[in-house]
Amino acid sequence: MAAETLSLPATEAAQRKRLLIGALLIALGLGMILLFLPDSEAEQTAKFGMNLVGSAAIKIPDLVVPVQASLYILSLVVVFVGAFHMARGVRSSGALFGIVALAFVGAFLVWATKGKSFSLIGMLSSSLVRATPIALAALCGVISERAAVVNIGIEGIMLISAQAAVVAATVTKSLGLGMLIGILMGGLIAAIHAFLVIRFKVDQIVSGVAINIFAAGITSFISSKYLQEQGDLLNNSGTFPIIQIPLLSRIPILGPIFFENNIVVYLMMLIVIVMHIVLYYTPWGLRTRAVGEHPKAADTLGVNVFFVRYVNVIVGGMIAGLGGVYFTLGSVGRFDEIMTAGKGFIGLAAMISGNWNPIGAFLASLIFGFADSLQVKMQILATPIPWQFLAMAPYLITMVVLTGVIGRAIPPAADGQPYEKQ
Amino acid sequence: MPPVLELRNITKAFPGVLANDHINLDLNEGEIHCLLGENGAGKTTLMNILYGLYKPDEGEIYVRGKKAEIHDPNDAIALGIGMVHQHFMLVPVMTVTENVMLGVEEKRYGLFLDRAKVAARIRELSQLYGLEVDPNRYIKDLPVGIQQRVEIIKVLYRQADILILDEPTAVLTPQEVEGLFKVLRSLVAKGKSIIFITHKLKEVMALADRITVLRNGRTVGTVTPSEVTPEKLAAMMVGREVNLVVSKQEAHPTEPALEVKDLYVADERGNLAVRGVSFDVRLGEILGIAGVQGNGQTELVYALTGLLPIQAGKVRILGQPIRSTSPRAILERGVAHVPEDRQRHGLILSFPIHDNFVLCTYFWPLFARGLRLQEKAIYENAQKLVEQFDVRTPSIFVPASSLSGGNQQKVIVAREFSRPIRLLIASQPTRGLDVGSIEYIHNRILEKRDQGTAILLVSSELDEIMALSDRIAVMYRGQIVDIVPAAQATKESIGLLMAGIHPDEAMKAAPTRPGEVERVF
Amino acid sequence: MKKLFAVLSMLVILSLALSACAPRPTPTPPPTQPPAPTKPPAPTQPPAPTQPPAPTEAPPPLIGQVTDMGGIDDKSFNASAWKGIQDAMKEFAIQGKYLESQQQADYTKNIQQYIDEGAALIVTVGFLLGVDTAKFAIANPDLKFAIVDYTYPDCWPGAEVGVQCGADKELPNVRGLIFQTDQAAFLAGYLAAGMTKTGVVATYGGIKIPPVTIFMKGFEAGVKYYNQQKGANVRLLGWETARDEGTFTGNFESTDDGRRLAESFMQEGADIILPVAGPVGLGSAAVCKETKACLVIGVDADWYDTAPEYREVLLTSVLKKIDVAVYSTIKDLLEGKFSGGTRVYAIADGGVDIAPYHEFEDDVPAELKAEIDAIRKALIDGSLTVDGVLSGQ
Amino acid sequence: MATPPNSQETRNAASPAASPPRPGVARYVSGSAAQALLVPVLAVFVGLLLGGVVIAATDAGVAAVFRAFSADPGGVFRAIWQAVVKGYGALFYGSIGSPREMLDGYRIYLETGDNKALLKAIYPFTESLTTATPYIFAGLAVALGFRCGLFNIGAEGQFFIGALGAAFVGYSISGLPAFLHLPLALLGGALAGAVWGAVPGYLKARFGAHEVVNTIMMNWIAFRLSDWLLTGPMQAAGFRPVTPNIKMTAALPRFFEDPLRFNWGFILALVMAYVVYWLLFKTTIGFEIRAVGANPDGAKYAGINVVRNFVLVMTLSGALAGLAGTAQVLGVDHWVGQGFSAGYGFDSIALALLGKSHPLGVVLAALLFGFLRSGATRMQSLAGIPIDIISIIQGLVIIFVAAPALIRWLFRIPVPTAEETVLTRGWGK
Repeated sequence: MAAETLSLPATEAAQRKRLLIGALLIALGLGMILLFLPDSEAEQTAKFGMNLVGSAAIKIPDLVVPVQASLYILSLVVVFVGAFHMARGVRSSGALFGIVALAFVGAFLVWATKGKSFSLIGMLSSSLVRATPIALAALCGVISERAAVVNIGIEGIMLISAQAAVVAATVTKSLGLGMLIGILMGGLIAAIHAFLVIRFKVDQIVSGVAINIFAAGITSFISSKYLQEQGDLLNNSGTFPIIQIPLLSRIPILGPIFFENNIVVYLMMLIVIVMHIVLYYTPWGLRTRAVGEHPKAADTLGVNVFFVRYVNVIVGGMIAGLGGVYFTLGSVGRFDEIMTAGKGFIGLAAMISGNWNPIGAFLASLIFGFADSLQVKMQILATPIPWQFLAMAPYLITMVVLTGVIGRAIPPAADGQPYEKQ
Repeated sequence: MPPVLELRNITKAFPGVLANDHINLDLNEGEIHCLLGENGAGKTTLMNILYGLYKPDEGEIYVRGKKAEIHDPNDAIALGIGMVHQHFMLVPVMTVTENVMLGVEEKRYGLFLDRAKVAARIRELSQLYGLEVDPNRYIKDLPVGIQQRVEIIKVLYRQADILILDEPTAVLTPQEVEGLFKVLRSLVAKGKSIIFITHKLKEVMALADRITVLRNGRTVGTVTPSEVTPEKLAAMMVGREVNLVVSKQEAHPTEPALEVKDLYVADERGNLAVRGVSFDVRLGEILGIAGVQGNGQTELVYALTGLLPIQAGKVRILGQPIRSTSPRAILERGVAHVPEDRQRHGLILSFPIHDNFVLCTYFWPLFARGLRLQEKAIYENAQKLVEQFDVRTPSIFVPASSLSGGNQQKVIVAREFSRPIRLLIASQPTRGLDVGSIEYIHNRILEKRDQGTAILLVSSELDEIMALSDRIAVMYRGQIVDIVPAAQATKESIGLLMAGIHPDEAMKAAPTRPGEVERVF
Repeated sequence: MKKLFAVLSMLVILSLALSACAPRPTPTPPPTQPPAPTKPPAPTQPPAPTQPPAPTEAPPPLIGQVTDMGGIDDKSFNASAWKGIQDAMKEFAIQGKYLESQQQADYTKNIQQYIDEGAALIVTVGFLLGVDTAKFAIANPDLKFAIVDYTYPDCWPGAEVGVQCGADKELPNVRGLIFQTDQAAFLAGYLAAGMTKTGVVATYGGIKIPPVTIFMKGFEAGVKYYNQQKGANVRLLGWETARDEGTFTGNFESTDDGRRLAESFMQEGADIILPVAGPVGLGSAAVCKETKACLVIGVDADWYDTAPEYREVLLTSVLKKIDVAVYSTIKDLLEGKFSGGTRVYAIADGGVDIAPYHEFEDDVPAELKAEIDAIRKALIDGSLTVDGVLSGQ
Repeated sequence: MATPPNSQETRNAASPAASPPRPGVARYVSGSAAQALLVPVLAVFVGLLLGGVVIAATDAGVAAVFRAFSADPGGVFRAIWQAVVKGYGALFYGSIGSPREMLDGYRIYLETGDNKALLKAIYPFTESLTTATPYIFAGLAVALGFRCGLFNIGAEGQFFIGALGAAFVGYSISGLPAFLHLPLALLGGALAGAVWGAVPGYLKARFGAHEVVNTIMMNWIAFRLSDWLLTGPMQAAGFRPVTPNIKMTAALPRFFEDPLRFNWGFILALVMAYVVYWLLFKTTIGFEIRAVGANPDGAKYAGINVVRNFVLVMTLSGALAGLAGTAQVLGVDHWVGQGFSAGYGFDSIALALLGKSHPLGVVLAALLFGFLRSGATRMQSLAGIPIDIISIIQGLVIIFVAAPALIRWLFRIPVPTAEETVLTRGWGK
């Protein structure tokens, strides 16, 4: 019985692939030198700001690196990783990709910053904030799709919630109440979606698309009919203040990134953790996952499939509602037409990239947020790349990550299918 | 003492079908009551009603003498009724523990899952009833036999004392069946009562205290094993006298049509499922591949038909090698494939029947001129095959999904057999069919063999393998344990091989009954 | 059916209750102000099909605005132009309307709608409507048009080059309203450079189109001129005319982008920001208001009036008085003084300027105010030009 | 014959009766023709009804009278009625026109040979058809994807890129006769869209990357790329971020003089709808596409190259969406500016769903959208109702069309004999 340890057949193709990837990485490393090095001068440095204006964190010195030396080092890291992969093979494709991406982005930053300076911590903290609405949208997707209900109407839910929240907050003069209304509004729209797809078995994608179209219409309608004329009375709520968490916000680097944000950002991080715990460590999560994978099995064990789906979709809607709240109360304190600007769809992409898993979805959103704030910094730094191409970066990076690292994402087995109880 | 369970006048109609027609059934404490009937006789419907999955149109249920209202599985569970479903109700991506606790979760701090406690309880149950299983394994990694144990543990965990087992032996080796029977007897001895649903006469005779036979949704009668013979039971079940033997001619094999040498195949998840298999099938013979489901047969067939890539080894079909050959190219060499999962592979359920008849041949000059489909030719072809293969359908334009399982299978058989073929790969060709359809398909397969087609028959129904094959190969964990001439095989010896044991001496000593082997029910 | 009616009547009552509760829309935004005066609505009674132009009798002249895709509430030129019409409505007996374009193909359709309704003047907003406006103007020589941010010549398919367009051919019935916003932005740039505490100021745009970048260009010139004059070294982030590149949000919708971009600029040390991106800029104002660490300069209208919630962080606004231009066009029309051709609104005639300092009146040093007044004069008499400053070094 | 009552067979088993062999289109429309039409028509009706509720609720006149509800309840309903009639009257007049005017115009044309009045009368109608043209193409694009189990959310980007491709061919080549230049421009647009669709298709086939995510990303990339092209390589002389105008040899000819923009694009769209129908239901290619869409495993078993079909269909889908943009440029606008695509892509998803992914259904749905959108202009102008109401009505109609069960529940229509077509399959596999 030699079969148990057998691994011969698979290696042939894998070996070829490994050599190819290794060679590509070496080429990339050398290419980085050719790409970034030429127009730099020997003495040039790049300065990365490590402190944030107005932050409570203990000040630390800014990071000043010599351009040429660091470019050589980072390129060599990529070459070395490539060579190592060729010779031995790196087990985790994520680690491989991570190191190479880090080195490449680092080199790119050094190149773009040569002779100038920019705030690295600012970029990182802005990554988290920019990731927030995306992550909330993705989390809404995760929780409802784990119970096998696809919700493509997240964009619309966020839009409606954003408007409801700001109007409520302005009228009641209470941000907290506004947030509550926004969240409840998200839950309400999601409940309609759930009702349509569960009770009337409307195609889930159709219902979502309809919600998006409807939401764009109704919010613009209300906006142009009422909010324009009476912006002061209806559309001027102010925003949540930044909350500095005592002690933690004093930690350099980490403090300004994680512990000096407004309540929406904290809630988002909290939801990631809570959702992870709920999904994998509580009875409700067990039932949710069972309903998403094999609803019939759950049903035969007395789990009320419909109830689980309703609750999850509605909770998801409330999370998306919070995402909507981010846009108004959490950011600018007013509503403007189609202000969500496609973040809901990007959230869906993050959910898929994150493999229908709260932490994965959060990380995918972070990657997107990072790419987004990176491109903004690059625009400000006046790199010789047209801004349109910089602005493409988040989308391109998502595609590359999805293709190269994630590949085939596997949705919950029953995702998108209505359940027939008989 | 009243029976623990009594069903009175249960009636349930589905659109177009009266699935249960005033059925009565009672179950005494400590009894194994077998519910016997063909597929579609209404057994599963009845049990689903009992378990609260379907709502009956009429009738009452009494549990321990009291009238019970069972609206959903929770009610059934509360009444101590547990069910092991024919299609396992297990979530593949979860562990044994998670599957067992689903719905009745143990909690720690009132909030979090207490996996350890449940796992300990599972171990206890394993010990008590001899159902060995590792609580921390994922279901998807477990063989089906073990999965069934998990199903039984699930029921016992909920402290059910009325157990319903729906066709539980389909996925087991003869030895495992024996083991299961032992477990069931020990359960009964400990005071549980069991309803055992099956269509296999021999199991009924071996296990039952009483037998109730269903046919076309009606109760035919309730008997005890001592009162009846298998022949009589078969007649009750089918509604006519049934010939329990297959008669077949001596095979005249000629040159090899399929040669497999040292084949390795990985399944869809990348695990090696077939590990170094070698055999050949010659024109004019049937090579049966026996084995418990999930031992690599599926992947073997997929590799031979181009649905899965070959990792290593050589396969030659009619003398030509295949390597990364497409399903289309293999098909065009004269290979027909009756797939294991007819709804997933064999048919496009939403397509009308006429399109399903040309699923593999729609591009033939007969059916398509250039790009244009020749609808007339397609309709004519369908009309011809419907008549020739006796497919019961209102028209050739209804979607395949509207046919019964037997007729769906006939559509596949008709399509595959109507082409000029040299090699037939038939996987579970009669699974879930009624006796009439089984008879029909068996005869067709033998007819093909006699016309000189090479046939690779894969079945987990050992009786079917023994009835049809000229030689029998037994697969276990991705390897072929042995290939024996059918004439020398016995159920016991094959059963041992299916469990991976190679009883050389037992094998050779087996008695033979050439030409006549008992059929399966 | 009963169920349906039950559901529907409930909905009707519910929505009525809602509409009754909603604060009363003071001037109903879409302009049919008195519910009655327009013709009876029944579809069988369309407006008289004969003689499209020149409504001589009863109804007041119709002034119709066609927006571009930003919609009427874009906090930018569409809104400004609409304000001009509204102002005119207060003064004169006219009827004002707007039609929103949601797609490029809507331009023609909307203009045609006004022609059908017999409009006296059609105001098209944005250079994207240039071709369509010209085509209709040629086809309807009796009709009057005004187009914002655009001036002829420009050719379109089927036009006779050199006759209908091209060369210096102007259309007699189209008035092109263009604005030398760079002059006003020049002042804002100088002011910002004088007011910055960090030595860094910033600007960004929505999309890189000329009506946007012209602000950024002028702003850059102002900063540069300040540096020249004072030997200072105020840095400008977000635009470089020399490279013709700058920082853009890529849209005119995402106010959140405006906020984040402002934060990014602040991280790089900027404390005064000129956002040229419609409502997106309000996001920047929001963050300034919240952190009190930066000031914004409004664009188009005086944000002191249009976005009063941000008064405390509004240094000034770069005014592009589209409303005034539209208003005076209407006035000319009513007084029979309408003429075609290009009308350039520059700092000289007050068509562009910077707004008063309002809440910062006391914070801006008198010396700086005087310098700005001097620059304004120099711009008016032409001794100082934006291009001159930019290419000067 | 008994049917095993568990497994999904029962769901489909319904009753195998009825459904006589109806050749041609009817066979692919679920249920009888009348039934197939009944639900959508009622759905549109209910959608408009609820839209009327919104109109009434936001109407100033109604709100004014409502304050005096107790005094004069009749007045409220009169006001509601007036508001709704005014709005929908304008919508009707704006999208179809006045039949009386048409008759008058025709009479004048017959009597005097002057077609001015007639053209004016049919203007709203032709304008609706013109508006529907890109919707037909884009709806077909998404529908074709659905038929293969692919969800192409990227029609928006493909539309834009297709328009740019067509415009490029249209303005950069001169001196060609129309019979060469026009096809070439059409091809250019289709090709550009095809490339934009093929990329996600290839990534899905080769790497299993999800087409939904990638088409969304490709949309954004298309917007940025077009920004760059319109302010750089493809910018017309002058400062505006638009392409040069196409040469008239590349334009789709119009049927009437200005301002009627009705052009051959509409005919082309209908032809394309037939071609898609033919391709899907009458050819081996369509057989494969539908097989892959209905059951990829079954298709693979039957020897159909699933992966190749993914690429093929995404390419064709992209080409159709590209043609939508192309028809708009070559037939209507003649130039491309920023923000050209403006929502066609998302509307097209709705169209494909409304049309049950059948070309005929898509054409009907596109006409509906065309009429709604086109009539909205007049509604906006005459009734003072913001154009966004159309989006609201669209959303409502989609929900009701997609929820036949809801409509049946409301109107107590019996369940049809045949099973509803499954449109999408979640995220697919």
